[in-house]
Amino acid sequence: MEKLDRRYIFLVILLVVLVPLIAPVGLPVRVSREVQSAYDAVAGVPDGSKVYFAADYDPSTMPELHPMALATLDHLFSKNCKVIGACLWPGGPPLLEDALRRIGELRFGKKYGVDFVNLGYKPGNEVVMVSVGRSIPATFPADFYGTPIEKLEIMKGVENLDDVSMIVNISAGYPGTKEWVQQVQSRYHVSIASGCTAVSAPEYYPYFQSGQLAGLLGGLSGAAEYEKLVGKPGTATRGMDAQSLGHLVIIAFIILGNIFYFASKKKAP
Amino acid sequence: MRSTKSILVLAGFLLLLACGHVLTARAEDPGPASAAGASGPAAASVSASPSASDSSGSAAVLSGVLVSADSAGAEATPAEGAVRWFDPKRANIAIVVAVFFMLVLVFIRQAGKGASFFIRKIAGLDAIEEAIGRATEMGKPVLYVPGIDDVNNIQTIYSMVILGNVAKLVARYETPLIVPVCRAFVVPLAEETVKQGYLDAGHPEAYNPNNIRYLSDEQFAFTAGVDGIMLRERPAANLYLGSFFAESLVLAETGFSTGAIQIAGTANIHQLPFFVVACDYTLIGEEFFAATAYLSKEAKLVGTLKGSDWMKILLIAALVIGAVLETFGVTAFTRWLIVQ
Amino acid sequence: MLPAPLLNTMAALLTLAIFSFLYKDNAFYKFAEYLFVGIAAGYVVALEYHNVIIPNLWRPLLAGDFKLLVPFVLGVLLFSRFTSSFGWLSRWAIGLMVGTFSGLAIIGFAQGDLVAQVQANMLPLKTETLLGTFSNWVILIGLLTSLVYFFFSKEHKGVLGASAKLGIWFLMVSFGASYGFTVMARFSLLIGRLLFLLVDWPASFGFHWLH
Amino acid sequence: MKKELPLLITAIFGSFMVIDYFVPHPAVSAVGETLQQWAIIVISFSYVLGVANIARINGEKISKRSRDWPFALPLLAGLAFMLGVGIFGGIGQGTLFNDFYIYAYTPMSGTMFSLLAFFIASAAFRSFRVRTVEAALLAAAAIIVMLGRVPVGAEIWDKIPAISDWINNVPQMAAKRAILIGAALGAISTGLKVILGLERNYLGGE
Repeated sequence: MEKLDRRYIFLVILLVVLVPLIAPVGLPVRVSREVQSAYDAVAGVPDGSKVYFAADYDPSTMPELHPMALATLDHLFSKNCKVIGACLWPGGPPLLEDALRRIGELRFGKKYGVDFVNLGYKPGNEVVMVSVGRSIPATFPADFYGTPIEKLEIMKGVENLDDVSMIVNISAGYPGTKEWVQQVQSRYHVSIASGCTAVSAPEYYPYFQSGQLAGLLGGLSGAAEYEKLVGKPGTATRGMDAQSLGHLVIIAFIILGNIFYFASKKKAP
Repeated sequence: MRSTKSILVLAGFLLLLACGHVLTARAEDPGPASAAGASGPAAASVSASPSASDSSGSAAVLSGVLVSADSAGAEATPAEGAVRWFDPKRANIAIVVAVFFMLVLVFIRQAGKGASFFIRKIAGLDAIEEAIGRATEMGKPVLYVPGIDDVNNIQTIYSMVILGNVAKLVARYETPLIVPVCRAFVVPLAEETVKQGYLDAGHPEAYNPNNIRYLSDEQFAFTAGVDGIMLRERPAANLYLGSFFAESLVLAETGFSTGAIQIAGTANIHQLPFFVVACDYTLIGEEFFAATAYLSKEAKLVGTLKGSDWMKILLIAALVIGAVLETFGVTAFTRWLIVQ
Repeated sequence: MLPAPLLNTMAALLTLAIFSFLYKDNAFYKFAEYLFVGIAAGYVVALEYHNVIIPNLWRPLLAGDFKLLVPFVLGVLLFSRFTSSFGWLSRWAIGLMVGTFSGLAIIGFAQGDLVAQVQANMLPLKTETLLGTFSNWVILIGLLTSLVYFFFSKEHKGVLGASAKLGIWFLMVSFGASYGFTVMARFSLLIGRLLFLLVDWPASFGFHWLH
Repeated sequence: MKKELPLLITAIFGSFMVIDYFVPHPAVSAVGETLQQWAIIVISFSYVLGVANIARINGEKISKRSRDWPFALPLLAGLAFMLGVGIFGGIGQGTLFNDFYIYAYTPMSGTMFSLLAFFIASAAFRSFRVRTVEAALLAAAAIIVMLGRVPVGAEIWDKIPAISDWINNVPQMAAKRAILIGAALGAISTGLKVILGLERNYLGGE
């Protein structure tokens, strides 16, 4: 098996992903219970209320998580919710800014500082979470651009997480959903919906089952399901065919690899 | 040594109580900090107060201790409104944590006094010696990757404990040990650990500092570097013990393709599947932490292990009782445990 | 802002440089790799400057909040790690960070994982539906046997051995699920990059050939 | 001073974070808040330290002309460039800083990780061996979940998504919960030992 040049495998993978992107079939997306719950949780937030949007990801997981951010923001802005965004990953703020501007400003005509704000980044992971629960102005004295938050209309009357109606967390790993649940959900009783990478999704199922998470979007398929629910298919939906074919090929590789392995083992002795 | 530690901790707690008390006097005046609507100025006045306690010197601290002892006595009376010294809603967590703390401390104490505890066989660890033996027979080196995280991750520290034991074994067999490192600050730690292992085994001359190799801080550059070592130097035993991330599957696959015996261990659950399918032995989660106790026999590690085993027995009992009670519609116990 | 076609072409070339590693390790890949580390490092410091140092430290200091000199000095002391004779000074700041995280970890794990997860697992062993009853039994048995596997003070023999064996099977099913999810994640990232090369890059030149 | 003071600082900050949770007294919260603000500032310096370390190592690489040293030049240039335009030109949308973030940092970081799709495929073919019952269970669960999470699963057999959901929500959830509880015990006992000064390896050797 070692003799096989793995570049052939690489070539197969490239084709498997390329072809469905160029010539899509458009297989129907089915909504899972976890995603439906997340949608219902956001839908249940009072119209026009304030929501804390914790964008804890960076470019390394952007293809998976950015579509989730866009879809959930679309849902929030359609309910005229006011979005307070902040990041715990240093790589995050410009992505958050992109998502807020693209959906809030361009799609819904919302205004920065009035309908949404990007508080930027703070280091300290769990420390920042607990600290935000206590006092947002003390933790984020200024927004991403350095504007003192007293000057922002959206931040009027926002002292801590008691003043937001829910947390939407887009999570790439540590710090992310696990820490929000551990440090904030039980401490300050805020409802949290999580959109996370597929890698961490299995670890969060216990939190969803226990009710510590109001909903869970796992990976690109979770994003595609949410896009379907808000009725705005985007890049996640577009990637689903390639995703399907990719999974089939991996399964075929596992089976073939084992057939070759056991066949060669039988021959050897 | 033990007494200095206790004194230090005690002093810390007293200092905190003192700070707390000095602050109480101030915080009560302008009203509780949690008062809604008081944004900028209130926050500033509250956070300004500790500076007073910092600068007021030891006399104030001392008096603070005395007075706070009084107020601690008063905590039994039901506090009215905002000012309370204990949140009764969190009693469930306090009790669980306190019980666990006690178990851990009791067993650490016993282990420190020389009590020996049994640890079950962990196949992956017994296999380490076998793997080193095979590498020696084949005249090939042993590769030890201590994860890619920095020294602030406890897994990296524990990996160093295991590395010390591996170094001892390797020195005895006189086989080269290659340790690629991903973080600059881990390098001195790994060097000291391996040197000490060779010294303990009585072969300090066999230690080769060139085999502790700092490759890169960048995850994938490091991975490519380790791959290169595997393909060029063909180690016969690969040990991956520490905190691993996305590179796990690349390392395990390359090692598998070179035919080395592979033993992995990590508490990063999301990477375990790749180690399980491509390695001969995998230490799963807590097994990794047990490994350090197993190998080092250090009292605090062994005691901790025993303490958490007892805690698990209590939790299993609670789980069974809770499920049975729920089945018969008795929900009081479950409700008491709800985190508020 | 620089012209979009120029920026997109730069992004595309860097993307291709990294993909070239799949063929073999080469100078283009190495260049991109090193450049990436440099850009990421410069990015972080500039961001820390605007988002932390200025609003959380500098402005309050100017406003007279001098107790912030404590974390400032501790932070500066971290750099003593570069010297061998004063390296121990950095331990003060390390002590602060380790202490804070340890304390928060105790609380976080106790309330978020330990108590809440045990509590959530107290499910009735008989429900209205057969599937519900079966699932609850599986959840309870799965949790108990998996916990038994992580039991170190007794040899895994007899009943304990059998439970631990069942426990490892549950663990394997969970690792299988994780494997499946991880495959999904990795493909998503590749899809994202290819969509950029196929759609966004040509679009920056006004060339829309897909949809 | 070398060991005792750091241990005392650890003990104070650590125990305060614990006390803070159980004691609702406003005085305690005020101290807790201050300590947390301090921690945020110190941690931000630790990031700068990491970057300084990278600069130092690569600077040495160039001066010593070690292997691959010419590549350290774009690294240092990239670092200096981002730092310069970021600090002096601002970081918002439309700045040079943001342009290079979106069109250099983002594609490189994303592509780096997307290489894993190729490696995971090669690993599936060359090193996923079903040699034991355990591995067979792992493989079966992996295959069902892979099919169940994407639209093609339902096309093959309409029950697959439901089975995959059941696996995720029941057996896999139970095992992950056991791991969570175990890890929680580990983290809590480690935290306790750190605060009490029984675990002091993090301070490094003498």
